[in-house]
Amino acid sequence: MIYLLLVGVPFVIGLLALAVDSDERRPWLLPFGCAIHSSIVVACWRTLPEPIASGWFSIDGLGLLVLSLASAMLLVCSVYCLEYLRLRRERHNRLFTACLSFILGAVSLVCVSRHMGLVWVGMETATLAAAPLVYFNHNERSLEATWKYLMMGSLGIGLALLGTFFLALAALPNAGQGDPLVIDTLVARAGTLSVPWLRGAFIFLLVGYGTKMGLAPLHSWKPDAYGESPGVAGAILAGVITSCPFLGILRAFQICVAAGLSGFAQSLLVMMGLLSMATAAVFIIGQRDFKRMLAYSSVEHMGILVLGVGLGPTGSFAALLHLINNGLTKGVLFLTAGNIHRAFGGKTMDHAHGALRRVPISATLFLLGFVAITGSPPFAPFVSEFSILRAAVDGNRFGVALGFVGLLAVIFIGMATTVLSVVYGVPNTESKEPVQGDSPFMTLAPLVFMAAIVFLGLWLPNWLTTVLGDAAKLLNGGAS
Amino acid sequence: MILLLAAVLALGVAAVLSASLFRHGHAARIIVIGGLAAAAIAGGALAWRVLWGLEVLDFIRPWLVPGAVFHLGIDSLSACFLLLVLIVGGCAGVYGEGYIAASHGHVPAIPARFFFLVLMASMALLVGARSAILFMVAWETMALAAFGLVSCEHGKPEVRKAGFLYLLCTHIGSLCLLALFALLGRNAGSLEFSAFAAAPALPAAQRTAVFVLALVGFGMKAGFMPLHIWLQEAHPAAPSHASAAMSGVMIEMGLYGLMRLLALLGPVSMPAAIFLVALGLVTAVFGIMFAMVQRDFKRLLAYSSIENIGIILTGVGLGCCGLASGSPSLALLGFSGAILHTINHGLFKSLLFLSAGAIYQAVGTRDIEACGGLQKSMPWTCGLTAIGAAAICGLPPLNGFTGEWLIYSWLLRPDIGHGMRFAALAAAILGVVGAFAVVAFSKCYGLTCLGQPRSEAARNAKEPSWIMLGPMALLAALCAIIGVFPAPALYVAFAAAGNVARLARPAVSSGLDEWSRLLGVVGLLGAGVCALSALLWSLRRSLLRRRGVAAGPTWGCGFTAPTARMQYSGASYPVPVTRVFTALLATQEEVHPPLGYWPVKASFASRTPDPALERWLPVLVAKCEDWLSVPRRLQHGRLQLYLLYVSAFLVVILLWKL
Amino acid sequence: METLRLVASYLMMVILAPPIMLGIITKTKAAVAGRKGPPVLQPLYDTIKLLGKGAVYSKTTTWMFRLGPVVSLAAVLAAASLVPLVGAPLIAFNGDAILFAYLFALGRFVTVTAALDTGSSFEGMGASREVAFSSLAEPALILSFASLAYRSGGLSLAQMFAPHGGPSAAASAILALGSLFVVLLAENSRIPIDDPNTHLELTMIHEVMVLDHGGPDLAFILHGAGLKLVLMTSLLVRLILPEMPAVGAVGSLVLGLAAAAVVIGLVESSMARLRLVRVPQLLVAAICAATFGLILTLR
Amino acid sequence: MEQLSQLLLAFIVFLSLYLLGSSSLTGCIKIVALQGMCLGLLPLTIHSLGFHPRALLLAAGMFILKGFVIPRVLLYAIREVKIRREMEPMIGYTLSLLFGAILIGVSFVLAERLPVPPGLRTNLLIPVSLATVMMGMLMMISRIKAVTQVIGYLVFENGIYLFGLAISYEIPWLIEMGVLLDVFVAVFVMGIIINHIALAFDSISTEKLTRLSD
Repeated sequence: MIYLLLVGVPFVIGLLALAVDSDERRPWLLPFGCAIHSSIVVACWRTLPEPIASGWFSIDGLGLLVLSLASAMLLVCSVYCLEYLRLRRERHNRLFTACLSFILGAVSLVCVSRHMGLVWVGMETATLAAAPLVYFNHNERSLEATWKYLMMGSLGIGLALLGTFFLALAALPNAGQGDPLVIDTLVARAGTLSVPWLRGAFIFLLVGYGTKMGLAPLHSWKPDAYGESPGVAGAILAGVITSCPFLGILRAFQICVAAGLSGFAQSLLVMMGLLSMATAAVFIIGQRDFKRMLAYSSVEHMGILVLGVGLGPTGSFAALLHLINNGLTKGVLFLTAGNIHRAFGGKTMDHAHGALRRVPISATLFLLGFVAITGSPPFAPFVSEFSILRAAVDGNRFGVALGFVGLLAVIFIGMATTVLSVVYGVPNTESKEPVQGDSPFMTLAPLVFMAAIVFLGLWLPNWLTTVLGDAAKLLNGGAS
Repeated sequence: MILLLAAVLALGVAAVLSASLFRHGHAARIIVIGGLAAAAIAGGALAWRVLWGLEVLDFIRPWLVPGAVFHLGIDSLSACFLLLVLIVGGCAGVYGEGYIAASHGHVPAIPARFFFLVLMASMALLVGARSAILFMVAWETMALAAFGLVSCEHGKPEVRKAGFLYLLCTHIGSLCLLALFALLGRNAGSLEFSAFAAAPALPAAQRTAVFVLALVGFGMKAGFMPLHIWLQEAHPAAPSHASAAMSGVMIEMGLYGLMRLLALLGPVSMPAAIFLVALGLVTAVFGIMFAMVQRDFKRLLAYSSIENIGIILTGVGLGCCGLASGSPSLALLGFSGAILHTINHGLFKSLLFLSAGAIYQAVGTRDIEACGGLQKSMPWTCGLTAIGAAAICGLPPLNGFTGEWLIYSWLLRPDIGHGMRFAALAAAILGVVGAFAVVAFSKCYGLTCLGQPRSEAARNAKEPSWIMLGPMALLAALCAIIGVFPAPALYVAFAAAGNVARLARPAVSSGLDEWSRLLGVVGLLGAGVCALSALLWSLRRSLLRRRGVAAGPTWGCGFTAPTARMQYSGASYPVPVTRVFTALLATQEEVHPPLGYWPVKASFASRTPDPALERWLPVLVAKCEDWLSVPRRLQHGRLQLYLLYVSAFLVVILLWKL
Repeated sequence: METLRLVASYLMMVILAPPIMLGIITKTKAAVAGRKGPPVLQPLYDTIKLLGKGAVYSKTTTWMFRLGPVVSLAAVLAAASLVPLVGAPLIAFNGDAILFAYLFALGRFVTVTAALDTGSSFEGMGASREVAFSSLAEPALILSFASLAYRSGGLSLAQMFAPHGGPSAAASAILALGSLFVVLLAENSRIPIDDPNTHLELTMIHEVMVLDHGGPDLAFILHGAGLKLVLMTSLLVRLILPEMPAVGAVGSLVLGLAAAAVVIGLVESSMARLRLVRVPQLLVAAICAATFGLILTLR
Repeated sequence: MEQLSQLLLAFIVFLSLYLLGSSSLTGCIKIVALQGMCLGLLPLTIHSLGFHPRALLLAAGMFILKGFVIPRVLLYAIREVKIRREMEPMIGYTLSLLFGAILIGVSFVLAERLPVPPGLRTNLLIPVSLATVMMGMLMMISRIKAVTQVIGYLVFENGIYLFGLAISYEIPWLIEMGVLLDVFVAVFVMGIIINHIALAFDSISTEKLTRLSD
């Protein structure tokens, strides 16, 4: 029942949004729906619901984490949307609003379904639902971005499907008893899976979901899509939608570890992680467009996530923590970046100067978000990044640790160049449209995220720690 | 230990209040000064207890962050730095109120107050931190607060540049520290400092790694050559009370980190110790040489901070030499010299920065060439500047001499092992540094405050308000007191040095007795100089009272129409020295000599760029740039290529891993 | 009683020795030049006369200008208390050599700032040269102190500047002596580094800094300069000359000082002043000599 | 039966190669339709169990969808934007054919490493499906027109579906639904996009879509 609610409520809200035809009233559906969804999620935190439908649906630590992150971020972003969509009167927001809540539904499906096929379906729905968000501005650039996003996304989705098939073939030996694609069955009978097929499955799933997640060298759609979509869409893409494919990869990893392929999987993950960080570093240096810069920073942090998972149990714990921290921080960055973009009518260093003078609150939050995402205490990402570093060092992976720290330094230099020149300085006076300063809701939303980051950075609640620990154990072959 | 928390909290609360509720006027001023005072009382009481040997229990609370424990502890080393923070920071903070008020909005009040108090709080927390994560939190908060102070006046491009540079350097340093603590934590199995101390010795390779990481991580903050690049940019950019706190205390936190690490991990090898000494000497010579040739007096002060950091590092290195050669007395002497000089530098450098701020506000420029003759218009400021200048040159009746004297007497100790006689050369280099300091600061003080005004602004400068003069006077008084009565300061320094050298109190106190006796005589002679001067002064007065005293123009050696522009300029003053070291300084000169029988205009301009920042770094950056430009082409914009990446990657992985 | 005698004789030395020594130097120079020359006590008369005079102060100057001569003389006097002028010094402790050097630095600092206070380009020039050359003399001084300290096993002037045996020690002592002699010439602005009685301001170093001083101030300055000369010379003398039991410590020192004065006079009348650009080279040569001496002691 | 399935598979590969070499747009669409029909027939032949009702259902569905519906959509799209028929691959036809051959080799090499799943009549299925997938990707990479890229994507999808056949009986029908949904939605969305591209650029060459770059 609760699963039905989790998945169904957002879809119903989305359909309602399609039905309502007043651009003023429609957006109010979002916070409403998200609030309901979040309350259900809170209920899940209280008591984990039992598996149903012969184990096709159930929630474990991993799913719960991603689900809560998605629900919370969409709740806050929907508040942001209220005001944002009022400012963007010239565009009809029917599709935009509907797709936002479809995304929530799809993500919930990914989180609660334990059947790789269903996971895949949810993923695909999320991908498609995100396309209108990217295309919201309806200009040539956003069209190109959407085109690239869809082509790459479809390719990734296809490859992921192929990977799922491989998984099924790996499970053929124990076909018949139960559904071979239910994760619990796979993990339970991991010993009997045929290894070559499983290796293939992991590779295809990694490449397929990695494309959607934006790991280098599969990331190339990301700067375009993030750069051309509205700030709030960027926040949802970077914070919520990327965490679904990550969950998919984690599932595959879980099965591989159970089947004793942890070495193979971890080496792949570490390699892709460092590769993504390096690629991000190359493109962040000298990046003049601060939204594209954020996109590359997202590539970097996706890399950090898989790197952490590749570093064993402690690393996985840190990576899961970083999943949340990164999502929240990206929320701050993209929302404030959107505000700055609008205040200056441009998203490059040439347009935007001295944001601190024009939109003080947003600019301050943008600066703090930058400091946080680059791993400075007392913000939450520091804790996770430092734990990942420790995991590398404790595991005697000194080369990895060195690369990690070095790349972090390079990326910091690159981001600092852009961010500081955007935030500080004097705004150039001749700006096209009338200057609009900070507006309540659109600064409140990132403020909430920032508060959460600081809180998590100084005080990681016990319940969260336990869930993270369970999830990490789950990943690395422990009993759930 | 509650006292330390109280101090930190007082500062933090004051910061928040001054930024949020009471933004303007007297309320904020009272909040700031009150917070500083409360912190000073609490912290001072705590430091007093610790230094006088009373046991203070650690404050340990669980902290819900992975691998972290909220562990505060304090020993003499911490107490010594805590005192420094509170005294120097307190003076700078009080001064800052006057400075902000007098800047007429050029210095934005809210960030200046907020970040300053946060800086103070984080430094107070830093010296008490006893677990790596708490240390890093305090460290980074300190760095960020300082960044906020540096980029207070971000309207100016040079300020933005300075802030950017500073943020880069400090963050790279912090990353090194993270790696360092990760390494130590791996060895100790916990991020507690006590665990580091108890852990088994690291293997040689990792020891070297730790040494290098610590040197880069802490040296970036302290400004060892060539990691100093941010320093001479950031200090002029920050408001003066901030640069006083940064130069007087914050950069010394880097050295605190080094010494804390020594106290935890024990002695370094002899080559490493000698490397530290060499690095310190190079830094000192480099710093003072470039200080000599500056024409912006805050820049000059910043470079001299590099010099003093070099001297302190030399002392630390000498202490390590003592440890490595198994002679606790030498170790104690070296460390105590370093710490005593740290205290002294904190006092006179902040004094000089404060007076520099006063002069800057009075004249409206930091250019020495535009000042001069200020001693007539602002006698108090200039008098205090004179004291600071004399102290920083290490001249006897003032505190600057005491620390240097300890280091000298380490170096020239006849009974040090035969292997360490290289020390005499180090002593000679220190001598050069001292003499160069005289050049730099006779220039800084003499050309700024004495002679004839070189500009209209300098002619009608005004003395600053008492709220600015008071703290300066206090600092100057401390300089003089430590100079003639060094025993208490020496006691503190030795107690701290005992922590660094991991010696028991009896051993420390035996060394203390010897050296406080000797330094006592030094102070006595300093007092003697003062007494003699007073005697001669009164003699002169009585002599002159009988005869008349006339006033006239300066004797122009037969030239009858001298103007202010004919005085020796900041550029020409150090030339006899710099000519000798042209190769090292690489001063750029632009000369347009007078030509023809009736020369219309002639000009001379000289500028000495920082080698690390303006000669070496650009080359590196350029290299990286064209190295990076190759992979940049990958993001070509063509969808087909992107698809190709995916497919090719897939095929490769399949062929490789399947 | 004993201490009283000591102090009294000290004061005698401090007050009388400088002018007399300067007098001997001028007398020697005059003799070499075949003139009669002023009486030996002439500098003393000058000082007394100057003390009786009034003073003219430039309107540019401030209290720094008046403070300069006073503090510099005070510094030199304090330094005098460390030098064994009457067999034993007033105060001796381990490390007073460094204090000795830095007291001179203090004197230099105040003189230089006083000169800058006049705002005259010439005095600025003198100040600039003074700090420059002294900063090259400093390492020579410290290096030779180091070798003497190592060889005598103590960092106190009284110990360091006592005659010691041993061939290698002697060799190093001689090298240290040489460099110390150059330092002495530089510090006291004698030929060949500076000419105390030149009359062309452009070539002066020390003299040009005190152009504006008059009356008691000038008296202080002259006496301070003379005392500085006496102090350093007496150190050298003690190093060279073994104590002659016949005349006692004071007597031998006085004799040595007189002899040194004659030597200086001969040197000054026999050679001309160096060109300013050559001065640093001479000082660097002194540094090299001191380093070599140090190496000899380390061997 | 076995020969038939072998024959069909070989024919599918041949069709993909032909696509790589062919230049006419409508021709391409027709070939894809043909390939889709073959795919529709395949489930009837490939499995040892013979005519299974679900196999019939699936065959019919695939036959209609891949053979008629989707080609119609595409033809409609190109008629809408009246693009020129002929189209120029970035790498010449011969070279792309060569690459296609290489990819077939690669797919056989890869298939060597994978054990043949039980209950499958022919061991040709896996390599052929991999080869089709890769050739679909090659087509997406090497062609310039948006429509051709869609066609390439269709080939890619056909490959995946082919693979799905190998397990169509062991796991419930959701997978096939997935494939259909996938193909359908992909084509549908891309059709919309193509129209928008046409409106924006009055030609559906992706040459124009290279503004966003670093």
